[in-house]
Amino acid sequence: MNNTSSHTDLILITCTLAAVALPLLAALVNFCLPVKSKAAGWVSTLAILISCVLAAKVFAGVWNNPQIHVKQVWFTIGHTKVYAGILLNNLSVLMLLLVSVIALPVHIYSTAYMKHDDRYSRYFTYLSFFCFSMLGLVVIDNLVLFYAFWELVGFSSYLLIGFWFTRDKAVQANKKAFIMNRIGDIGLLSAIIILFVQYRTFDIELLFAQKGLVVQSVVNNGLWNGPVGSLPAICQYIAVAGIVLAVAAKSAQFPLHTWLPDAMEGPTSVSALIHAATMVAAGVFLLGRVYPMFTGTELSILACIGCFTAFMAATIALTQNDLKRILAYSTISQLGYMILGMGVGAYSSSLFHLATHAFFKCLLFLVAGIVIHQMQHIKEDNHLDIDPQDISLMGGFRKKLPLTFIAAVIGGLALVGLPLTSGYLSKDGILIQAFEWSDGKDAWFSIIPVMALVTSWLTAFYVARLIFKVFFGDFRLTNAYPNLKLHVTDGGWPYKLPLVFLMLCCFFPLFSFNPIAYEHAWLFSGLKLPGFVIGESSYHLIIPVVVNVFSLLVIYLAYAIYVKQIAFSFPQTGFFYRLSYNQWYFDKIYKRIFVKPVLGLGKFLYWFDKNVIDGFIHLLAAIAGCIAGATAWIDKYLVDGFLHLMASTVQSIGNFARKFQSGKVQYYLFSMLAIVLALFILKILI
Amino acid sequence: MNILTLLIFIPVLFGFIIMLLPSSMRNSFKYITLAATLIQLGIAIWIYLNFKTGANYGGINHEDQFQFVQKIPWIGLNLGSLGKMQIDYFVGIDGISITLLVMTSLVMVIATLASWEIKSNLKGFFLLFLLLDMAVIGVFCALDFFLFYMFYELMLLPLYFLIGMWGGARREYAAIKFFLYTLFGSVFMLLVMVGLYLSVTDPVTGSHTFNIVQMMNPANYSAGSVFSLASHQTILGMPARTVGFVVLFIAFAIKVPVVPLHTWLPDAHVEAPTPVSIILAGILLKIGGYGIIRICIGIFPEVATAHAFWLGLLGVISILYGAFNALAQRDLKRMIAYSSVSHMGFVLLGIASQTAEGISGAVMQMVSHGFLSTMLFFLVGVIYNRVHDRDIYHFRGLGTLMPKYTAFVMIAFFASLGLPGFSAFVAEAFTLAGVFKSHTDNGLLPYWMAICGTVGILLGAAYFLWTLQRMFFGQESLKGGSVWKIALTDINLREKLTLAPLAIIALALGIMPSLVFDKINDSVLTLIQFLHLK
Amino acid sequence: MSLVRVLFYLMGFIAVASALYAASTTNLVRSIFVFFVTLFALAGLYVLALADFVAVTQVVIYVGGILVLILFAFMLSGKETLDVIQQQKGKFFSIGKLPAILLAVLFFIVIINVIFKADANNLSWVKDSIANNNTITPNAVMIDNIGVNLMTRYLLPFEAISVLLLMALVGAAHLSRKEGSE
Amino acid sequence: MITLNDFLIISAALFCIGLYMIVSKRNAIQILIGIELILNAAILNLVAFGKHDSLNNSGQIFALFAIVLAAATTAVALAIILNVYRRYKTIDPGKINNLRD
Repeated sequence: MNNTSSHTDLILITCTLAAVALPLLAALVNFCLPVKSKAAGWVSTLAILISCVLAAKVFAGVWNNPQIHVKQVWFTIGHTKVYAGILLNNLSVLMLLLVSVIALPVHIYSTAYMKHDDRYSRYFTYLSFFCFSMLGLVVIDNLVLFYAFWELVGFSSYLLIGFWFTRDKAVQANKKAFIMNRIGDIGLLSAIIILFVQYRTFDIELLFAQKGLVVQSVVNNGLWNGPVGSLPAICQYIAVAGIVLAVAAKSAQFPLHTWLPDAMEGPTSVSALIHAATMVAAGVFLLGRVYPMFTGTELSILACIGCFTAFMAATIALTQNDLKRILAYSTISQLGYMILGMGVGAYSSSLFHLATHAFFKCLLFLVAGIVIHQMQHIKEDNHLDIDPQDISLMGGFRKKLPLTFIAAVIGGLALVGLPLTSGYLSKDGILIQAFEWSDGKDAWFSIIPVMALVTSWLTAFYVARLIFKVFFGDFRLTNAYPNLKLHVTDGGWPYKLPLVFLMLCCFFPLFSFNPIAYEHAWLFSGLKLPGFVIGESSYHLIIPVVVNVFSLLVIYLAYAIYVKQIAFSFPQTGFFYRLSYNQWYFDKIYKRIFVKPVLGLGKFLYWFDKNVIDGFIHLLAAIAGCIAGATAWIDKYLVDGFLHLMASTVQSIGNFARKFQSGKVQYYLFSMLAIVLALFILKILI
Repeated sequence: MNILTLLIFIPVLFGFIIMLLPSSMRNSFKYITLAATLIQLGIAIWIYLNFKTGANYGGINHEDQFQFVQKIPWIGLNLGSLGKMQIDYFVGIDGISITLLVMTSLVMVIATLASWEIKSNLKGFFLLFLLLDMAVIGVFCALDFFLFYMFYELMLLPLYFLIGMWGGARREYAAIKFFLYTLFGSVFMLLVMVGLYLSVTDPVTGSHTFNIVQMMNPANYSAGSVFSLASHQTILGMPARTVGFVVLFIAFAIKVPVVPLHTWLPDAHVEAPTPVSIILAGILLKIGGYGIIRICIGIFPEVATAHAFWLGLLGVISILYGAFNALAQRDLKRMIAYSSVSHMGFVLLGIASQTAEGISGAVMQMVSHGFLSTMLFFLVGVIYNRVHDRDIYHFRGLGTLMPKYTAFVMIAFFASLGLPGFSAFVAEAFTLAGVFKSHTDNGLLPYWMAICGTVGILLGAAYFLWTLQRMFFGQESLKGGSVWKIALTDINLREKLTLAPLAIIALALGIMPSLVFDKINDSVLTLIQFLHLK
Repeated sequence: MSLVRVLFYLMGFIAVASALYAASTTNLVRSIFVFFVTLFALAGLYVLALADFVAVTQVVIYVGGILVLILFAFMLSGKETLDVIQQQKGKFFSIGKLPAILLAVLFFIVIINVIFKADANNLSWVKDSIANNNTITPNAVMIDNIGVNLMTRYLLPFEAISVLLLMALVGAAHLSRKEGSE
Repeated sequence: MITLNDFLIISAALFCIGLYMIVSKRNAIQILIGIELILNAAILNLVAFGKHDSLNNSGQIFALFAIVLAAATTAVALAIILNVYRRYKTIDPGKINNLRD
């Protein structure tokens, strides 16, 4: 405990810890339950409910109050002490509340949605584990643990995307998601390491506070001088790039966005919670945490990335036929807005949009879940071979699913950003501030806000297209199969309750009493950076009008095309259509540029290993073998040969002498005499 | 009775019991071995709990700071004019050894449990196994170079036979390759050892000594001797101390293994029976890392500092090269073997950085990899036992067939690829932090090495996830059809009991890294101080 | 040429010729009996060398003792021996005997060579004895002298020989007894 | 006058004949005869030289000794031959080759 922690602080801290730990506890309990146990759903839901309440209490205690920061030594490595602690400020308590509040309806919804699954309790294990990771992520106070939760979030997302692991597409998707996230993780890890080396601490507050270490350091003469030490300036750029990479991976920004549409292979409730509302927003949250790292050019780059992603994803969403894919690209697009907001300095608007987006996107996904569920029923009841997510087969659900329809409309309007909805408040804020930002800059910086503007109209179009195709007109499947048995309903209260709750959260009163001006939203003002001044330009009036008028026009256009069937249709063979329909070919390009070369490199290196390194060893062995052979030959025929010669000489002498050793006395005598005689003769002759 | 001596020789004691028992009681051998390893584990834990920490227990180059020391003269020959030959039985531990010691004892228990599958020639197997056990523990405890070398060589022999007799189809090839590789290293090590012996004199007795701790003190080198710091002797035109360092480094690098001296590893792993694979990956590789820290760096610190860049480069190459190779494998065991190469690259990289974070991370990585590779190889053994096939392409959808097994595989894989919460994450992250820090702290390694290391982490995710997807997920489809389906039963109680402690330890070390860091910290700091005194 | 000289040549011829015959024949019995002749001829040569006592002893011991002993042994060794011996065939000059003949001839040449080189007649002590009149004359009776010398000057060898004889006697008796008769 | 050389030549001839017999004969008894011949050749020499020693009669006396010894030798040798015959059923020394390596 570093500072004077009063009694209330202690309570808040305990509440926070409990809020974070309860889902983990639920996950552990569920892990021990039988696979099909229906109790699991209630365990998890109860846990998240309590978390939610505790989070609300913490929120109430901390919001707009001084931040609370406690930490304790986790372990010591060398002279460095690594701490673990909790940092509660406006941003973290907002996220804490947001995550638990979004998670609660999703949990309730899931109890019904996953009812018939074989691995019911596993689902809730994973879901609770995700909630734990996400809640931990938002309250943690140091970068090491932040990274840990950051990856745990990705891990639980991996588990949930691949929840139906017998589907090949699902496991491909979760692998892709994890690896792409890993790329971002590496960036984050590099950034953390660089920050650690530069400042010798992992503490987020010390690093990124108003007068934190990061703010105090300056780039000078190619050196990045901080209060503790200095590194080459390139390190700062690497750190920033690493964070951008991490954000791009987690929040599905260009160029690492391609995992998110694939991640839709997971259960829809998961998509609602993780891939629309919370986890993908973690990237934006990270940006919020480390915002002081970014200055000038870096922010512009961020804005470019966000803007481009928003635009690209919106264009792709125009032509997709998969219900969830449209929503996924819409999510990418909206996340692009948030990044754009961060880039243009609309820090609080960006986080505001994060919060509002969480509600309406979650709502839309839950709607999609219901629709898909019904389509699935139709498919199973009638033994059809169809894709239950294909919107070109749907239609006319307005009558059959009235509550769902209303929810979809409200969610859609919020997404488009029409007045009275929460989306209007946050999105227009970003747009207005983007225009303000580009004002003082070069002319072509204004491309960014203009593109953002265009994107918002595109958004209006695809949302309208989605709603019109799904809920208006006739049920198109009956055209192909006239004798369908249909039992389509909104479902029981576990479906309806979350929808209603989220619907209510999509309206302005939750965030602001003034439905028109975003500046007055309490959430916006609570997150304002110090020294932030709200501009007083004419944009505040022009932008909302332009955006909304055109949006309405676009919606009408969609209505004309899809409901009235006015003979106007896109050229489906055009370049732009194909580009959009094929999602700008990113997957193919990545596969060709990255995946194949990496695998190829792997194969090559294995070949290298087997043939060159091992080959070298074998060559050495062969050379040694040859030398050995040669020496063996020499040994056998020369050295040994010589020895054998000696030996055989001795042997033949021996054999010769042996003849005298015949055992015959006379022979011995003869030999003796012969020698004596020889001596005599010798004596005489000499 | 010194507790370390007891720890070292307990396996031999039980080995004698097995030796004396008739072969008809062969079913009891595994229980005897298990008892031996369990007792050993108990002692190791006792030592761990009684291990004192603090600045006065740093060890490394302070002989009086080692703990549980036993030093008795062993071989003392008066060689007349050549002086007195002094070889001590000198064992003791400091922070670097203690964690590895506990890890080794535990891995040995696991390896024993994995030996249940061994069916032939049990007596020989368990005798060799216990001999090996003694040798590896001895290596971690020995502080006399001669004793160290003896244990080091003693390890080789049982391993050779264990691979060569109980191994797979190409076991002779693998065993010979392993044997030659390691022998190649140790033969040269012997030369350096003798050179060091002739250079170093014990200040107390005045005779030459093999004492490793005294070899670290430059004052103990007699003037004009081969490895004397002051005399700048040369061997073949190169500074003698550099040659000595390189030779010792090669000997240990083969064990680690460092690319390009690694090719024995995949072959040895693939052919070895599961318990031997576990020991190989879990313990043997650590001896390489331990040797580099204790002996290479300890005795030749200034050379290590001067050539840190090359050490780091080799580490980086190992990380990336191993990872890419793992990506191209279709044999599960071979894939894991290459992943070991990659993971052990972090150890070398961390050591090369010569920062507290780097070396702590390296030791942590050794401990963590000890547990994780044990787990991985055990898991491979499970599936291999059931169907005698390990080809990744021959399996599909095991998740439905063997859910518990898949759960453990996922734990092991994710822990290995550095998921936070598991030990490997802390190890790798801090190794990289140390590497990055080294440029500012001591200027040894450039920044890009840390970045390359992170790419290794990414590739680790790629090959593990790919395997997971290919083998365990998707629709069930096996090469062996229904025969395999019957054979592939989920893991039994013994296997669960084996795997669960490993998983729990990996988790515990990830959540409470202080279990390791607290014990090693003083030694690491002493080592850093020692390195930078030069 | 004096009669003595004739006798000497005669005796010498008989001795050598009979010895040659004994050597060449394969018939053992003939060999033994021809050996008699050699011994007698030698005895004659001894007489011509003015050693009549030795000649007598030669006849008594050799002819009377040794030869009888040989014959005894020959006969005692049973009929089989005889058969075996009788069957032995061989020519005087067979290729198998060539080395032995060569050896003997060479030895003979060597000895003759030595004899002529030594020139025994001109040895210093022989000359001295001729000069001192120490040479035995044909008329002198040496038996007394021999007897006195045996009992005085050569007493020790004499006794030694007697003991040796006894030992040989006992030894021969021991050796020739039938085994298992104890 | 008969010179010493005459005796010596005869004795040499006898010696050589004895030698020949010892080496070449396939019968132990004939070998014995050869030995006797050699002995006699020696005795002849003794006697011949003894002529020049009337005082001590050393030559003659040693000739006597030699004769006696020859008798003893013969006796023992014959006993051995008998034994050999009993054991090996042959007196051909060529066939008694137990000493062979």
